[in-house]
Amino acid sequence: MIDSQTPCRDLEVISCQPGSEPSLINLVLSAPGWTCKPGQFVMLRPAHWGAELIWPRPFSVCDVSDEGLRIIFQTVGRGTRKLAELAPGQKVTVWGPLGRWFRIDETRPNLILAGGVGIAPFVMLARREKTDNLSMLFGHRLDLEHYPYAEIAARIKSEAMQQKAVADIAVFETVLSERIKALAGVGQVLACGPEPMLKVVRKYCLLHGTDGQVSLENRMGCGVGACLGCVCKTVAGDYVQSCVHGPVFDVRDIELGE
Amino acid sequence: MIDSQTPCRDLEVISCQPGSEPSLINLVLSAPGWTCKPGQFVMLRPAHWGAELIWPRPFSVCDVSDEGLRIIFQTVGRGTRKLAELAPGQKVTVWGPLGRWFRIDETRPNLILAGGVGIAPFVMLARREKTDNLSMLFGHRLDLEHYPYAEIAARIKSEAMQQKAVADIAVFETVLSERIKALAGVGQVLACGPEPMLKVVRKYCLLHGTDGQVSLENRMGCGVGACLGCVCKTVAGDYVQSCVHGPVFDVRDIELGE
Amino acid sequence: MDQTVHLGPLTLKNPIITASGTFGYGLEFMRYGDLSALGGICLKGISLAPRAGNPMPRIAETPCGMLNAIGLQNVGVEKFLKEKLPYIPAGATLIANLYAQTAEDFGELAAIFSGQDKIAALEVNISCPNVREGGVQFGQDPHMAAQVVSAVKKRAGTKPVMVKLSPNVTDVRVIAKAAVDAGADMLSLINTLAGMAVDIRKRNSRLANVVGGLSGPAIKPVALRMVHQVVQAVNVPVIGMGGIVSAEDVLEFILVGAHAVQIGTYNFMRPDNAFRLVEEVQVLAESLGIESWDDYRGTLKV
Amino acid sequence: MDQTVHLGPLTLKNPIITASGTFGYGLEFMRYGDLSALGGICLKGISLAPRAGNPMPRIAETPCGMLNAIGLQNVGVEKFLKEKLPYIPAGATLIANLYAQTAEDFGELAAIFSGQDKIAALEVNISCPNVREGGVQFGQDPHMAAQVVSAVKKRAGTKPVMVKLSPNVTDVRVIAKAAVDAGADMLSLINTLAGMAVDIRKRNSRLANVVGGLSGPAIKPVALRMVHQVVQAVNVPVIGMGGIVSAEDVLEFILVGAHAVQIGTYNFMRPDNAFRLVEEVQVLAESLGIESWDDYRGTLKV
Ligand SMILES: Cc1cc2nc3c(=O)[nH]c(=O)nc-3n(C[C@H](O)[C@H](O)[C@H](O)COP(=O)(O)OP(=O)(O)OC[C@H]3O[C@@H](n4cnc5c(N)ncnc54)[C@H](O)[C@@H]3O)c2cc1C
Ligand SMILES: Cc1cc2nc3c(=O)[nH]c(=O)nc-3n(C[C@H](O)[C@H](O)[C@H](O)COP(=O)(O)OP(=O)(O)OC[C@H]3O[C@@H](n4cnc5c(N)ncnc54)[C@H](O)[C@@H]3O)c2cc1C
Ligand SMILES: Cc1cc2nc3c(=O)[nH]c(=O)nc-3n(C[C@H](O)[C@H](O)[C@H](O)COP(=O)(O)O)c2cc1C
Ligand SMILES: Cc1cc2nc3c(=O)[nH]c(=O)nc-3n(C[C@H](O)[C@H](O)[C@H](O)COP(=O)(O)O)c2cc1C
Ligand code: FES
Ligand code: FES
Repeated sequence: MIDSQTPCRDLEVISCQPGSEPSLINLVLSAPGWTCKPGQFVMLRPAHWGAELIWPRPFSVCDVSDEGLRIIFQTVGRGTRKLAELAPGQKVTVWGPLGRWFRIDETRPNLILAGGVGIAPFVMLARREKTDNLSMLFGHRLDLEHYPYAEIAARIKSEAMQQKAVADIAVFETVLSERIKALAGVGQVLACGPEPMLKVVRKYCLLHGTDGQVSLENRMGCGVGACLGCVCKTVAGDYVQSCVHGPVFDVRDIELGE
Repeated sequence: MIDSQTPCRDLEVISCQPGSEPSLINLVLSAPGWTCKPGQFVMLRPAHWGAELIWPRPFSVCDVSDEGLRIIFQTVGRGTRKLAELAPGQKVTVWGPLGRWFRIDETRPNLILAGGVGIAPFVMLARREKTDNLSMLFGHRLDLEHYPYAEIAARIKSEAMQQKAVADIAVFETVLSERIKALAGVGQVLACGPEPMLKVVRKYCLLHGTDGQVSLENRMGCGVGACLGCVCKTVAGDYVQSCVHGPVFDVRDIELGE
Repeated sequence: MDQTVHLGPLTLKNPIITASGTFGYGLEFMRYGDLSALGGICLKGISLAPRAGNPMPRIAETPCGMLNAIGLQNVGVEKFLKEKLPYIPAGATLIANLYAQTAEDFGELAAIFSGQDKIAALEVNISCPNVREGGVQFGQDPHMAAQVVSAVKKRAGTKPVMVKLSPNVTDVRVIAKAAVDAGADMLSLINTLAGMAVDIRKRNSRLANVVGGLSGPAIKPVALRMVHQVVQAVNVPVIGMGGIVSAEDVLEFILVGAHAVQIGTYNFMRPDNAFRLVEEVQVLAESLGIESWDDYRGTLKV
Repeated sequence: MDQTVHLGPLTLKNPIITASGTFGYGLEFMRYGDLSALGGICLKGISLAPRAGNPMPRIAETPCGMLNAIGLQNVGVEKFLKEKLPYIPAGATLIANLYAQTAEDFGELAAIFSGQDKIAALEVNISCPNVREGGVQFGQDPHMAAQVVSAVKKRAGTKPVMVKLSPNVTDVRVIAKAAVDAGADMLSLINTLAGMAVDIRKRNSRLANVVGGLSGPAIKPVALRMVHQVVQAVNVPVIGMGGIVSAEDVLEFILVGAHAVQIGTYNFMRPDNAFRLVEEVQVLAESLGIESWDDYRGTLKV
């Protein structure tokens, strides 16, 4: 399962653009010379970051090709706010692709459950997979045009639900539950989004007996399995590094706190 | 001697340009709303610097007017290298004018002894002082066009000597000694430059009995007299803050180590 | 929100105190803000006789911090009372920071300050790492710490006594308890961590004194841990410090149980920072719905 | 310049060793560089039985540093010998890092490793702040430290024994001397400083374990000071660490007297950093005209 294409590279920023919603940034780096599977991620650290922020930051590969490595990220804290200031030509150290990916089963329905910026890894998936057995339900807070939703919807059957208020989240949870139930025994769900959403997905997968994969966003120190800071508890009671054994896990293998 | 115009202000970068010699930077900030005397300095810290570099950095006021606050600095370490990256529109916190200034005696010859970027405070002096009793000897390592020498030479009698090799420094020292000797009892010298040069100036001032003022560049933590990190030893054996009692001192009042 | 805090016998307008050695005699900052707007001002450490301090260089910058080896340069108590104290505007809450090399001299200093109306409280510095005698030796030994505190308490009259603890110890609670048992009305911590910086080219230390004290954001995690430990161990108010550079940082110390905080190195980063912090803490506390410090203090869930 | 260093009975190609707990079992970094190019690799702390470690969250970022409370999660010595050690390429200089809760268990671990050809030396971790038993308790008491070291030495066979010291003590020289008197062949320091980080909104600690260990550039001044002190106090080679993130930093530790250094948190900042450092140190040392480490080591003028 270990991929051999992971030396560190200093890539150049091609563009770093906030959308009309300034908290969502589209970052394109020069082509890294490797390709990867949807759900894999990279660790990213600007080459001339000082040491005030120690860690690199993990981001899903949104897409990768000869044209470059594309990341979509949300500014939530000190690191992402600094990353948002990157200018074309600056160097960013990148290592990856890292971790395990979403496994599609072409013989059965695969339903993507994406929440917010958790939509990122599915851009690549939608571009690559030719199967009709793929569809997406997207929950989002900001207006739809801020996300790469249209790109995906142009290729696979997609549906979006906006959550502006707390009440909307309850409605979304009900829909999630129904969709997951409908797939019990006949298909699987692939989820990426905020942790509360992943907990809900896991809960209904286990309740209804539906196959499911979730991508965790645990805080990471190294991305290579060394710091043991990103671990996830398995049902066996062990802690495994989500950067190596995940970030995509089978819902049946892990616990998600609570 | 204490100036009352020193609250902190967030000034805007108007321009920040390396000359043809990239280690010498011309920084212009928006007008601070105060004026000052030649030899006074400001403490400067970009508003959004993190905490990795703790201290503000002290710089002589090269000139100040309604058009802005001008600083000329050399990139020598981590702080100045970061300052060199400032872009127009960015905010820089500035407090000043601080410290004591060069005192001109219009009734006698005043010889400026400037070394390298130590020429900065004399731009303002040359622009303001109308006296014929003012001249300058400038020692420099880089070619002359990198410094604001021509601006000064257009207004007061100036002479420049380049030091490219160690032997040139010995020659410069001899000239310094002669000029200082020539002014004994009849005039004074005003010196700003690297510490070895200031030591030489002080030595010959004391040897020949010439009046002299030197501007020290001690490392500073606060610029306001609080940290006691910038102190200079007086001949009385006390340590006084060079940010408050200096940076310009009478050569007779202080010791300069060895 | 009313920011008033009661530190046993001492009442402050707000929990923001400037730390000793980083705010001069207050006078240096009068142009940058209203001294009486601060919760309090710990004055530069004062000894009986004037002290010249250590040779230069005395300060060095380190990652997210700085080292200092000032060596308690000060004008001495007599000159301080004559030439500094009268000029500090009334309305400022002043805390004298005492340094001596023997318990007796500490007592002597306390006696002198006990008669000064303008001094609201005494802070006993048994934790300076930059002086050869006294200083941290007292702060690393519970018996010596107790001796100093007793000597001060005996002669401090009605002035509340705050004891400033060193982080350079195996278990800070041991010294904390000794100080409280000896009569300390409150504790302040942490002083600087002993550290070094060297120059690989000149092959010398960046400080003439070789060893100095580390302060600034770098030490905040250590400071928070020690304040948390001491708050659990004693029953007097604790004043936390070490690396505070934001309103968030202030609340972190109050969350682990501090009654007030001191602001040190941050004063160097911008001379009006302490004044700004009083307002920023107000805004942050209100945005979190905190109604009084008593409601928030020490509510860390562990 | 030939970077070889002799640490008493242990010879390293160069002074760059990766620090325990920051370089996994070496295997994690094989894609990023040639393990045999490093001076040595201190393996993740290993105990007799497997340990699950502490609950999450286990790490928090702090100014120029990080806190960790991993709690010595490891697969246990048996599984390590079966599933990890055989896969580490020959040529790498491996140092086992031992953790136990009693002196006897430390001895037991030493005995097991004494028979392993692939293990070049043992590092005894008496300084972990993140475990309830053993760990730093041993490292804060000279008698307990000596007991552990004796127990290890007795059963370590011909393996050189390195003892890893805690910075969370009043006087690190006391523990250093106790370890050397008990037979330590060399010392390594510093382990992490005990620290905390809290969340003012959730009102909880950022670490489930509440207290964690601070590492990274923030602690370098403290580390340099302690290495400087220990080098003066003992006659065995000292391996310095704490906050190293550049070739300059490496030379700083050697300047104060360290024979070698360990690289910890820096491995997280970029996984090939340790490999790059070997080359950068070479370039820097040559640019300074250093002809051998023996010429440069401990030449700090004080
Ligand atoms: C495998 C993986 C893939 C990911 N993919 C994406 C992606 O494609 N797009 C995307 O936008 N994100 C993605 N993430 C999440 C992303 O990595 C984080 O949002 C990012 O690391 C946050 O960094 P930051 O420095 O901005 O936030 P931080 O400042 O580190 O903090 C983030 C949040 O935690 C809190 N916090 C925690 N510790 C502290 C502290 N010590 N001080 C202050 N605040 C603290 C803050 O309040 C803040 O809300 C992914 C994560 C993983 C693990
Ligand atoms: C009153 C006054 C007026 C001044 N006016 C001017 C002016 O007009 N123009 C101008 O160019 N300069 C001026 N200076 C000098 C200027 O302030 C310094 O050059 C500047 O502060 C250096 O900052 P830095 O961060 O770039 O260098 P630093 O990184 O702080 O270090 C400067 C030098 O010291 C060494 N050093 C010291 N400590 C460390 C450490 N811990 N780590 C690494 N290196 C270290 C470095 O090797 C480097 O060579 C003035 C100084 C004073 C006091
Ligand atoms: C330059 C400097 C001088 C100091 N002088 C004193 C002093 O005289 N007395 C004292 O008790 N503490 C002194 N300290 C320690 C501070 O009061 C404070 O305890 C320490 O700096 C930690 O807080 P900080 O991280 O906010 O700076 C000094 C600190 C600095 C940086
Ligand atoms: C995540 C993490 C895990 C660690 N685990 C261990 C360990 O198992 N055994 C040990 O002796 N030290 C351990 N340490 C301490 C390091 O080996 C080192 O002493 C410390 O981090 C200081 O060095 P640095 O500042 O270069 O990181 C660990 C440190 C970190 C950051
Ligand atoms: S991020 Fe370090 S082990 Fe996963
Ligand atoms: S720079 Fe702080 S006293 Fe002068």
